[in-house]
Amino acid sequence: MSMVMQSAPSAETAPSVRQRAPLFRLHRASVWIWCLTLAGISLIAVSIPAVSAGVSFWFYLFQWIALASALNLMAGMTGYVPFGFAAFFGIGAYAAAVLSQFHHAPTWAALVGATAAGALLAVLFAPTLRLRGVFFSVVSLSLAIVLRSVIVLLPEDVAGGSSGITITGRHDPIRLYYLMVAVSMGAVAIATAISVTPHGLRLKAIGDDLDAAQIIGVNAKGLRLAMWMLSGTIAAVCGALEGLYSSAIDPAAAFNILISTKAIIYAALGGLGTVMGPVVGAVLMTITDELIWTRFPIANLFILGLIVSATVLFFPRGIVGSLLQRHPRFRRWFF
Amino acid sequence: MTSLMTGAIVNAIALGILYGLLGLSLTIVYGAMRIANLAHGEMVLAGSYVAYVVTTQLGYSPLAAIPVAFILLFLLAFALFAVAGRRLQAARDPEMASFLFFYGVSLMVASGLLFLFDADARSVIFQFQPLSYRVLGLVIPKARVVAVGVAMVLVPALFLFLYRTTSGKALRAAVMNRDALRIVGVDVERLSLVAFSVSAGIAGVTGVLLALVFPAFTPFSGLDYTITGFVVIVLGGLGSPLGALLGGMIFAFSEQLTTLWIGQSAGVLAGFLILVLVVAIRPAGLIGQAEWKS
Amino acid sequence: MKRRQFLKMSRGIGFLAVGAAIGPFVAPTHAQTSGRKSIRIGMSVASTGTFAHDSQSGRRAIDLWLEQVNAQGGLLHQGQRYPVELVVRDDRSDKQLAPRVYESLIFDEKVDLVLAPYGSTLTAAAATITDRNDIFMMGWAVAADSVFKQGYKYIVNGGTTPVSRVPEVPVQALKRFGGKVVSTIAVDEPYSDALAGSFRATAEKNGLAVGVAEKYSRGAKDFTTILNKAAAAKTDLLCITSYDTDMIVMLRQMKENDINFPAIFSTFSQNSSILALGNDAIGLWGQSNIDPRVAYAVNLGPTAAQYLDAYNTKYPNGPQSDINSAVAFASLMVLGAIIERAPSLTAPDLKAAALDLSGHLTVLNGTYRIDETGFQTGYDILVIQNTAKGGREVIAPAAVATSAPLFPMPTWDQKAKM
Amino acid sequence: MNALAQIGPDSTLISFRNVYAAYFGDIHVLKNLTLSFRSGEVTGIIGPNGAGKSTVLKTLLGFLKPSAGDIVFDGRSLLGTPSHDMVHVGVGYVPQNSSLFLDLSVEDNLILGCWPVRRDGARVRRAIDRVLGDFPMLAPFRHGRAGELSGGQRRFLEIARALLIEPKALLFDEPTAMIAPKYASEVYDHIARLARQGIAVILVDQNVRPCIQVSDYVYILELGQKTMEGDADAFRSDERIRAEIGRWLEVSGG
Repeated sequence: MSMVMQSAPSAETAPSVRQRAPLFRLHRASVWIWCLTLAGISLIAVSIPAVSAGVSFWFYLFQWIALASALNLMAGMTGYVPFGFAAFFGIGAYAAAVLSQFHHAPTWAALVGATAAGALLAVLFAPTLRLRGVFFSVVSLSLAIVLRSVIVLLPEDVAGGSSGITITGRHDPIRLYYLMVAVSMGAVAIATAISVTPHGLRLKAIGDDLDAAQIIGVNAKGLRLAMWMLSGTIAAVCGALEGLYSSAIDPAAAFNILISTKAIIYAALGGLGTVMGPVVGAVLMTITDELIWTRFPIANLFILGLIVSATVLFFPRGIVGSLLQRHPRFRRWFF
Repeated sequence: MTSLMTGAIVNAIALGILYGLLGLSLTIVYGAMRIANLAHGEMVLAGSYVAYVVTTQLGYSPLAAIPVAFILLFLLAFALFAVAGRRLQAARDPEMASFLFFYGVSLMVASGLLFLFDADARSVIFQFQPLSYRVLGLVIPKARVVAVGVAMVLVPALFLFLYRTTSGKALRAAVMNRDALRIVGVDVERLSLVAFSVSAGIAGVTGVLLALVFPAFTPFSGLDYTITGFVVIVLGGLGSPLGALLGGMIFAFSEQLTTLWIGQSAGVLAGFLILVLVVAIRPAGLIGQAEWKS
Repeated sequence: MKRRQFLKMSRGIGFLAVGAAIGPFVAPTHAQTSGRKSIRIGMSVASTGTFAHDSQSGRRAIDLWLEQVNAQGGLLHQGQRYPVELVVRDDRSDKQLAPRVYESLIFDEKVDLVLAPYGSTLTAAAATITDRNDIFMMGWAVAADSVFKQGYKYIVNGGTTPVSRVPEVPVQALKRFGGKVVSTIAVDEPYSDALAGSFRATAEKNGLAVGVAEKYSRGAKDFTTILNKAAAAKTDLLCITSYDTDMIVMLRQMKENDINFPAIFSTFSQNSSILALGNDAIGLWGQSNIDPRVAYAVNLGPTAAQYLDAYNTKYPNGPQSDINSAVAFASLMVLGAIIERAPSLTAPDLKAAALDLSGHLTVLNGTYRIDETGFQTGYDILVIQNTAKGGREVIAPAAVATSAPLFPMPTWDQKAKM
Repeated sequence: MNALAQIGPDSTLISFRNVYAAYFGDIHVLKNLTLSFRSGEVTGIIGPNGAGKSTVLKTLLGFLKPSAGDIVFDGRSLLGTPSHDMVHVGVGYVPQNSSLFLDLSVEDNLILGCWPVRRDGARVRRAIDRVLGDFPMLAPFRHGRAGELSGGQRRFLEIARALLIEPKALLFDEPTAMIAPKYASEVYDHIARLARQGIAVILVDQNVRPCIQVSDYVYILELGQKTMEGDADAFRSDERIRAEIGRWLEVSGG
């Protein structure tokens, strides 16, 4: 492929002299440390409502961890970047809102419905996985826009039309917050599990070179589909929780393209294809966002844009990814 | 209904050319450099604001805004690319890196426009004399005739450049085999820099033309243009200039005819559905290259 | 071994650092500050996004109110004057950000009560937080009826005429002028679609026909075809309920294609961006809650004329006061009265005071009247028509009209000669 | 092995002087390599897989920067010359993988081959007519897409393109690896002919026998180091060398 690149020789340039980069095996200890860290985060998260009266910051922090991790399952592990990720978030929010508002379902039933809706949508959109690169991204975005338009065009008593749905039944916000923590930790745990098992390597093979992956016998299609389903379903549950939490759903907000772009950016800034990257990215960016927005209300968008662009230029693989690239010995510890 | 129909078709042709132009500048950059310019819409929008300043604030003809927009956007893009281009292209995944980078740029441009022009709608007040032409019972606005006229000069000029000049051929060749360009002695970095700047200049001109036809905009209108641009080029086939033009036409026709028969909401829906259908049947777009298929 | 310890240690330090960074967000539970020095009111304004322009219009009137109140020493509460502090944050028109903004206002800034953000969507999102934390919220641009049907206890609409009550005046006026067909063009967003639907319902209720009911998605740019369809349906009153940006494009496309309607109604007809169109804006019907020539029997605060004078003095270089400025100012007048009447600034006391005052306050907008849910039932709108040379006339309700309407409004050819 | 005859320095066009080169800064692929290439000769570079043969070409072309040593071309150091200027300097390159623009016409591919002199329209036309005369099999396809050519024809088009602006040196990387055997001998004939025209030809090849056949001088590389060199005649006759070649042919499975 890249016969004349300077810095990154492909295998054919010097196959055996350049020892194949040793596959850094994770230290078992590092997995343990990571799991303990996650447990610690969960513990802190669970105690937040006791010490802080406001949980919104935390709710959205964990929502972004979940969304960035879910997106990473697809984009980071297999190289598919779904611009239309918001479709899953939106369908989840709508499923929960419709069930809760029009059919008076309790919280758990609304969430189960949203999960099912997300999985169903993932199956429906699965044929787009034939596409690659920008084709996949743009078609997936188009599907999100189509889905949004369909929901708007449905009669108001089915899905609320343009006005959206205001959920009047009260869902306990603290319980929704705990659920969001659980979903985000679940998403990270799934990513961890995939990464430390051989599946992770296979997925990375798809991301690096699809054809080669197929030649060495990776069931690319099956794995990709599985990631797609997982990724979409997690996003749908996030949408459902957010919908119930904010209790106001409308098409513009539920299918906002910002949900896709932010998830992509958070994951990519942290490091696509790493487990810790999306968590680091989501946490750092949510905090940065919060700080900028409080301190520089006028210039906040500009500063945010600057941070995003500068990070891409100076940490092209994201924070965790670039760290691992520059100091490969950390591969045993960070992943 | 027939006069409505003819009107819609005339409309679709005008819009199709403008959409095509929107895609054309995007596809050159994407095809040749694998750079997904997410700030494309903001660059177009900046062109619209140039039209606003030149006409509404300074009182000149919008035609005067065309060279101003071109030069301004060219210079801005030149500076931007000189700073970031090499790093972006050296990235492991230039598509992803450029997508993120230009997302940041789009935020910066939008907030810059916000700072300069406030959040409320600005409109190009300039009016042509006469306002419109009547042809066979059909009213055709002069602003559209002018916009389409300029586009009709610009598009063939671009095609002549891409298909007849050596530099244009090199740009198209970059879509096919970027590495081989270096072997024949092309300074790819310089070519990219010039191509990106020219593309931004054309985006600026497109913005002026769009401002003639859609005379109101806010600093947040950019994303709509970006999405339209990407849909058009994916429909036509990435990296294919002819495809961008064809994609623009198809998108405009589907939008207009559906609006006529069903309604405007369905009109947008139809455009996106056609995109999904076309890509389902021909994964590389209408005039795309096979290498894009999975 | 050493490296492992080092790594563990550095990771620990990392966590400490993160903890320090996010520490401020773990706000302690809010407690009423004893020894009150001021009344702190929180609100959010959008710097960017869909609502940026409108929320900033409101903000200007709010600043004017603040200046006036503090010039006289503040508000009289519990027998003492307290200066009013306004704590403003940015919600970027983002529904997800709004709850966080209000949480931060309540817990970090320890505000006593809040003003709603702009628009029904953001207000509903913010109200879930304020209501849950027993904070009183004054809504000033919350037109959607639905917000008041979800059982919030402490939100009151003090300024806006609700969507369901906007169309009555213009539709009845149309009927009186002899029009028969009403058409709507809406963007598929809550306020716009709800208002369009309400127009159609009101038209039918008044025995008028509905021509076309067009709805488009955000980002649509070419309206020629739907405008032609509306014209083909012999529309007498075209109601454009979407953004002013889109309306400018529609007007230009009507003009260029010589499409004429006897009347066009839009909430935005008197926005500076529309008025900047000059003669092209002549004849448009717009919605306002105030007019210097319409003097209600005001028993609280300035009359519309006095308000406009004060506004123009504070902002001599514009932008002009628009409908959002007027409703914001009106709701602040009402809020001031509520604060002065309430025995404390707790939400139940403020809500009770708000209900007590219902029907007794007439401000520049008209008479303030709410029901138990805080839903506004007062404040009829005025239909304002733009006339030549930047003039405006009130054409409905008939009782307060300042002029007979231009009906049908001038065609594009006629306007060009005006 | 240095006992083999040296040819006078006057005809040396390119020389590697103690060149070291590495990928990623620490994976050395060329170690203290000293080579010289003469005008009018085919110099073959052979060696087992991963010996650094292609890397020699890439370093020469500037795609890879040597960490030490110098590369001299016609008395002038090539270090620091960007790779896209190599054509201008007089170094042509025919890489292993296709370097054609398959959706452009044969003629357009040739036009791009004249990039350094593109402003001189007459010269471009003359050059294209000249190489089409030299490669008559391409002439009928002049206006067809390059992608419609067969594998062998594509290779000739690449060679033709490299000859457009009359290089002093021409680098081949596995010129027959991807093409049908019936074209292979034709390609080698061409390579020999190029050397007779005075060009310094460098031939990196996996196919040891034809490479030695066509070469005038041969280097053998192993793990980035020169292990043998000498006149091709010696390689053709010397038992010891043939045994050595046989050894690494076995090792690399070739």
